[in-house]
Amino acid sequence: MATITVDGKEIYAKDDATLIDELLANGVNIPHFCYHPSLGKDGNCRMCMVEIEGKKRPQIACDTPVTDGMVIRTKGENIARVKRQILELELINHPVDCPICDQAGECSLQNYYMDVGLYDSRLDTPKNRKKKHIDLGANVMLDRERCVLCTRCVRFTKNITKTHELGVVVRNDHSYISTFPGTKLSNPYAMNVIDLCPVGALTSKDFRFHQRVWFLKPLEAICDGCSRGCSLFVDHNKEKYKDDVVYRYRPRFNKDINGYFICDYGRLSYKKENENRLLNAYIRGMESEFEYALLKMERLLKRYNSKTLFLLSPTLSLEEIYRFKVLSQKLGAQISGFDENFDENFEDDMLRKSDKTPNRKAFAYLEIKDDIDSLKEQIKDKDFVLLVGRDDVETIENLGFEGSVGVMNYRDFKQKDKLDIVIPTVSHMSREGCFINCDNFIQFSSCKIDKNLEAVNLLSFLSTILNDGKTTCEDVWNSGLGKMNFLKNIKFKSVKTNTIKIETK
Amino acid sequence: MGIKIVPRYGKSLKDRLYLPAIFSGMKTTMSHFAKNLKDTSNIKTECYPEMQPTDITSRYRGVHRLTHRDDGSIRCVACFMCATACPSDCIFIEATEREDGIDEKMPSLFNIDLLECVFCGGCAEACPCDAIRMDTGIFSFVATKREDFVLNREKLLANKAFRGEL
Amino acid sequence: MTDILFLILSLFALTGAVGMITLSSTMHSALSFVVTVMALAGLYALLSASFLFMVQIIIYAGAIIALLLFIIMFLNIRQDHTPKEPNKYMTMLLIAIVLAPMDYLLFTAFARMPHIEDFSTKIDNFGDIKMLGNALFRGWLLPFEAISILLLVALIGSIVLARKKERR
Amino acid sequence: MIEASFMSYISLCILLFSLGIIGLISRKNIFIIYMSLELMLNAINLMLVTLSKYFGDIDGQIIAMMVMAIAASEAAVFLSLIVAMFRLKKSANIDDYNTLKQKGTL
Amino acid sequence: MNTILVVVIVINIILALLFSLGAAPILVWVERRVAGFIQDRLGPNRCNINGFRLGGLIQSFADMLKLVFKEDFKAKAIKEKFVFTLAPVIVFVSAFLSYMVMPFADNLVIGSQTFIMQGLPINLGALWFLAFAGLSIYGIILGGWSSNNKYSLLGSIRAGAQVISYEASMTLALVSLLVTYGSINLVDMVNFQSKLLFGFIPAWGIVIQPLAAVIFIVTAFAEANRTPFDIAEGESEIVGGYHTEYSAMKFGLFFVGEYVAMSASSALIVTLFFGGYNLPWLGTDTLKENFHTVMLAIIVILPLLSLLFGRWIVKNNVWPSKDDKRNNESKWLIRVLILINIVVIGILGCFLINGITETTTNIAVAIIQIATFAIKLLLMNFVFVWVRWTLPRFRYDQLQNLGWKILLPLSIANIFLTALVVVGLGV
Repeated sequence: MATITVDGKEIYAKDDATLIDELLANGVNIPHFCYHPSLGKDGNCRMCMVEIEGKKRPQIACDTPVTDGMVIRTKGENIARVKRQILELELINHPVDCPICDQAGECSLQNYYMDVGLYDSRLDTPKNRKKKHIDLGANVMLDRERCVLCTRCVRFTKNITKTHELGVVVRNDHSYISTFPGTKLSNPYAMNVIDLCPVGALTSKDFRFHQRVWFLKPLEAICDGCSRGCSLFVDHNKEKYKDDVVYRYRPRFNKDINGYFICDYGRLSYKKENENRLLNAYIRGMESEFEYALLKMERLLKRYNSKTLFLLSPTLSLEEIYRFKVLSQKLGAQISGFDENFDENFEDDMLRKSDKTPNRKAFAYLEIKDDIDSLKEQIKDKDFVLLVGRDDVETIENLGFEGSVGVMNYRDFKQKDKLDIVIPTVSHMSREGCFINCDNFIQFSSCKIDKNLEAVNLLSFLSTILNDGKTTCEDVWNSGLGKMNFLKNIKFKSVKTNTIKIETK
Repeated sequence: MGIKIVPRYGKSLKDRLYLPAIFSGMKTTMSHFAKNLKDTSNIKTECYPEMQPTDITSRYRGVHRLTHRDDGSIRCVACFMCATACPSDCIFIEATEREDGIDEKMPSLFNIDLLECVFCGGCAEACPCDAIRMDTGIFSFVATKREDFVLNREKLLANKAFRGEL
Repeated sequence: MTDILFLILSLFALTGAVGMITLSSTMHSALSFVVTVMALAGLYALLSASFLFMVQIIIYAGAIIALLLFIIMFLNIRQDHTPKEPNKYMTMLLIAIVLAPMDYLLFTAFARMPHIEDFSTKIDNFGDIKMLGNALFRGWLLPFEAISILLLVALIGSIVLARKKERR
Repeated sequence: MIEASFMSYISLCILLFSLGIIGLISRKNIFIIYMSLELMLNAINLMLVTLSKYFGDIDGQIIAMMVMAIAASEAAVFLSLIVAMFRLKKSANIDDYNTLKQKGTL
Repeated sequence: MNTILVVVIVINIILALLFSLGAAPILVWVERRVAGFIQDRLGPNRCNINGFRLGGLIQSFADMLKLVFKEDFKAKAIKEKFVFTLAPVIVFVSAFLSYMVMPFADNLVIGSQTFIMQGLPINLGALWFLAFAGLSIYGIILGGWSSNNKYSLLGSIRAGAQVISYEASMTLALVSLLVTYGSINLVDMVNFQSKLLFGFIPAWGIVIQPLAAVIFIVTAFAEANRTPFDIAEGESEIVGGYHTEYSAMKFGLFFVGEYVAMSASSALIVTLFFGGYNLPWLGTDTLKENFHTVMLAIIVILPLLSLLFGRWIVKNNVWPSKDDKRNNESKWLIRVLILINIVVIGILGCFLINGITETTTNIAVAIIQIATFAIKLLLMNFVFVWVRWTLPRFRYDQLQNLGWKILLPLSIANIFLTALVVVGLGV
C-alpha cells in the first residue's frame, strides 16, 4: 500500500497501479479522453494532467505509476491553465455543433469545457472541414469533425475484439479515423465503440435523434438475451402524453460478468420492450376484457386442478419459477422447464453463449425437470397446459397434446386465436427478479418500468391465486425461497446490490 | 439607529369617529366619478377590437414563431433545448434526419401547446440557433377547439415577426 | 273571502303543527313550525289585530324561530345528536286518545257562549296601533314595565349562561 | 263549508294546543319540545285574540303581546341554556340531561 | 269597486314592480358603470342591439338572459333539494314584499275618492318593512344550510348573525322617528316632512333626526348585505358565502333579491329621511296651488336639461371607426329627446292655454311626485353604490362591535333624547 496526498487529502493506493486508476477509484475528478480502464493508457490526449510535487511540469496521470508519499495537486491556477490550453487545442477544429450532436449531455468535451474551459475563441482562420456522418456499418455513424483522435475505438478493435477494422489515417490536423477502403466495421461487439467514444464522433445509428440523453432515466437491469446475463443500464423516458419508452441499453460495468461491454445483439434487444407486444387478453380467440380473462384463468386453474401442466420459460425470474412451483405443489399439478432455445452459432469466446435464455440454471436449482423425456411423461394425462413466458405452442403440439392450452407472455404471436386463453404479462424490464447465469452467478434485475399497458405481473397474479399477498421479490424470498439449500448463505439484501456466485456442491 | 417610528393613528376622537375618514374617501371616489362622467375621453381604457394596441415593444413576448435560414428552410435543428427549458412542458418535438444536405437534423414535428404555454420566453432564451422567437406581437389567440391551440411546425414557420424579420 | 282565507290559513297552521311534532329532523321540524307561525299571523290579521299580525311576523317568525334555526345550524345538530324515537307515533296516538275527551269538554264549554252573528266584520280601528298603545300605556303600564324588566333579566341571564367559561 | 265563526277559531286553538301537548309529551328532541311549548303559547295567543274580538275588548290583544314578549325572553334563556348544555353533552336528547338523577334508581 | 279604483291599484302595483323588479337590471348597470368611472375605467359599454347600447344598459339584460338560460346545476351532496330551491325564493319574495308599502305620491284625490299611492295600501308601513326585511334571513340561513357546504354554512351564519344584530338597532332608530313623526303610516311621515322648519329649511328627517338617519342608513346597508357589511361573502375565506353552491336563476334570484332589497332600503330611507315624494319647499298643496308656475318652469327647464344631456351624449358617445353602427345611437337618442320635449311641452302648453281641471292637476302632481320619488330613489341607490366602491369590507368582530356596542346604545340614547324633546316641547 502506498500513501499519496491529493489536494491535501491522504488516500491509500495500490503500489503498482497507475495514478489515474487510483484517483478515479477515490472519486477525484480527472478529465481524460484517451485513457479507458479496459483499454489502458495511450497518452495522446494530455487531458489528465496533474501536478506532482518535485516534478517540473505537470504530468499525465494515466502514465504515472503510484509511488509512496506522492503529493499531487489536481486543482489550482496552473493546472487549470494547462487544461484550458489543451482543451483549446482539442477544440480548434471541433465544429461545436452540440445542438445536433447526439452526445450532447454525456459528452466529455462538453463537461470539461464547462469545468475548466470557458474561454473565448481566439481562432480567426476557418476551421478544418472534414466529412460528417459516415456510416461505418454495424449501426455506427462517424463524424470526423467532432473526433478528438483519442483512438479508443481503434484500440478497442485492436485489443478487445482483435478485428482491426479501424485506424487513424493522414497526418497532423487532417488525420481522421477510418475503416480500410471497401470494408465496414463488422463484429458482434462493434457498437461498444459508441460508448467508448468520449465525444460525439461515433454515434449509434439506432439511437440517433430519437431522444436527448438528458431526458433519459437510467435503471439497472440484467440482459435476457443469453445465459451470460450481462449487466445493463436501461435508459427510458416517459414523455408527456406518451407511454414510457425504453430508448437504449448500455453496458453496466460488472467485473464478474461482462466487464465494460455488451454484444450488439443484447444492446439492440431493447426493441422487444417497445414492439410487438401482446396488447389484449384473448379467450378462445376472442378479445376479452383483461380483468375478466384473469378471473377466467383463475377458474380454469381451479377446474383442471391437478390436470394442469405449467410449462415455464427459462426467461422467468427465479422468484416467479419458485412461486409456480409452489402453486403446482398446491394444485398437485406438474411443472416443466423444457425449452430448446439454443443457438450454437451465437456463442463466441467473449460474452455470447449458445443458451439464449437468462435463467435456465434456476430449474436445476429448484429441481424442476427441463428435459424432453420428462415432459413427455408429464403431459400424458393432462388436460390443460399453461405456457408461461413463452408462446411456442408447437412444442406441445408436436408431443401430441390435444387439451386446453393457455399462454401468458408479453410478445404477440400467431396462434393466439386458436388457444383457450391468452393473457398479456409485463415484459422483462417491467418486473424485478433474480437470474442465475451460466457461471452460477445470481444477479438481481431491479428495472421496473411502468408501462401503460394492460398486463399482469406474474408475482401479483400468483399471489392472488395463492391468496397470500406476496407480491414482491422480497416477500417471495422470505416466504421460503431464501431458505432453499442453494441460497442458504445468501441474503436477499446482498443479492439486490451485488453479483454473488452460488457455491455448488 | 435606523429605527423609524411610525406614527400610530386611530387614537384621536376624529379618527375614532370614522365618519370624517369615510367622507373624505367618498369625496375622492366622487371626484373621480364626476371627472370621468363629464368627459369619458379621459379614461385610459382602450376599446380593444376597434383600437389596436400601439405600445407593443420588440421585447413583448407574443405567440412563438420558428425562424428561417437564408435559403428559406427551417432553422431549427431539433436540439430540444427549448423543450428542456420549458417550465410547462408545452413543446413537443420529434427529431429526424435532414436529407437536403443543409444540416444533419431537423424537427419532423414541432408542436407548441399554447394552452399550456406560460409565455415565459425560456424557449427563445435557450435556443442556440435563434430558431424560436416570440416577437410576433400576437397577444390574442382564439380557437374553437382545444386542438387548434396546438401550433404545429407549419403554423409556427408561417408566423411573421411583428416588426419584420431581423 | 274571509272564510276561504281562514280555511287556507288554518289548514296551513294545522299542517305546520303536525309536521313540527312528527318530523324527525330538527331543521325540518323548525321549518314546519315557521309555517304555523306565519299562518297564525295571517289569522291575527283576519281577526283585525293588525299590529299583532306585524308583531307576530317580526318577533316570532323574524326573531324567535330565526334564532332557533340559527342555533340549530350553529350547533350543527346532526342525525346522531338527535334521539331515536322508535315508537313516537304510538305515544302520540295514546296521548291523543287521552286528550280527546278534554278537548271535547273545552269545545262544549265554549259552544255554550252566546252566539254572535257575523263575527268577522270589522269594528272601526279595532286592533289599531293607536288603540292598542292607549290601552297598553294607560291600563297596562305596570305589567308592561315588569315585562321590560323581565326582558332585561332574560338578556343578561342568557349572556351569562351562554358565554364560554374562561380557563385559568 | 266551515264558516269563519267564533267556534271555528276556538276549535283551531284547541286543536293546536292539543298538538302542542302531544308533541311535548311524545318527543325527546329538546328543540321539538321547545317548539311544542311555543305552539301551545301561540294557540293561547290566538284564543286571546279571538276572545278579544268576541268581547270587543282590546285587553286580550295586550295580553297576547305580553305573552309574545315573555316568549321572546324565554327563547333567549332557553337557547342559551341549550348552547351550554349541548356543549356539555353533545346531544339534543332530553334523556341525556340526567345529571340530577340519582344513580341506580328509576 | 269601480274602474278608477282598479286602474289606480293596477298602476300602483305596476309602479311597485317597476321600482323594485325593473330597478334590478338598471341598478346592476349603475353599479357597474359607476364602479368603472370611480376606478377610472369604462365599465360595460359594448353589448348592443343593432348599435343601441343605452350606455351599456343592454349588458344587464344580456346577463339576465344568460342567468335564465344557464344550466341549473345542483351538487350531488345537496340533500335538502326543496329547501335549497326555496331559499332564493324567500330572499327574493321578502325583499319584493318589503317594497310594496312605499308611497310613490301623496294620496290621490279623484273626484270624491281618495287613493293611497302604495303597492299595498297598509297603515303599518314601517313595521311591514321591518317584518319582511327580517324574513329575508330565512332565505340566507336555509340557503347556507341546505347547500351542505362549509363555506355556505359559515357565510350564512355570518350573514344571519349580522342581519339579526342590525335589525335591533334599525328598529330602535325607527322608533325615535315614530316618536318624532307621531305616526307609523308612511304617507303621514312624508307629509310631516313637507313642512318647513323655521320657515326655510325643509323639515326632512335627516334635518330633525340626523343621528337616527345615520344609524338607520348604516343599518340599512347591513340589512341589504351591501359593502361595507357584505361579510356574507368573502372571496378569500368563504368564497361566495351562502350562494357558493347556487347557479343559474337560483343564483339570479339571490342576486336580484339583493338589489331589490337595496332598492327597498333606499326607498325607505328616502321616505323617512329625504322627504319621500316631496320636492323640497314644494309640498303637495303648494304644488297644486301654483301649478301654472310649475308648468312654466318645466317648459323652461326641460329643454335646457335636454340640451345639456344631448351635448353630453354627442361628446361622449363616440366610437373610433367612422362606419360603426354604434355611432348612430347618439342621433337616435337626440331625436327621442326632442320628441319627449315636444310632447311634454305640447301637453303642458295645452293645459296652460285651455286651463286645467282639479282632477288633472291632482294627477299631474302625482306624476311629478312619482318622478321626484324615482329620482330620489335613484340618487339614494347611487349612494349605496358609491359607498360600496369606496369602503372596504368590515372584519366580522368589528362589525358586531359596531352593531352592539355603538349603534344600539346610540339609538337608545336617541330615543331617550327624542322623547325628552317631544314631551318637553309638547309637540
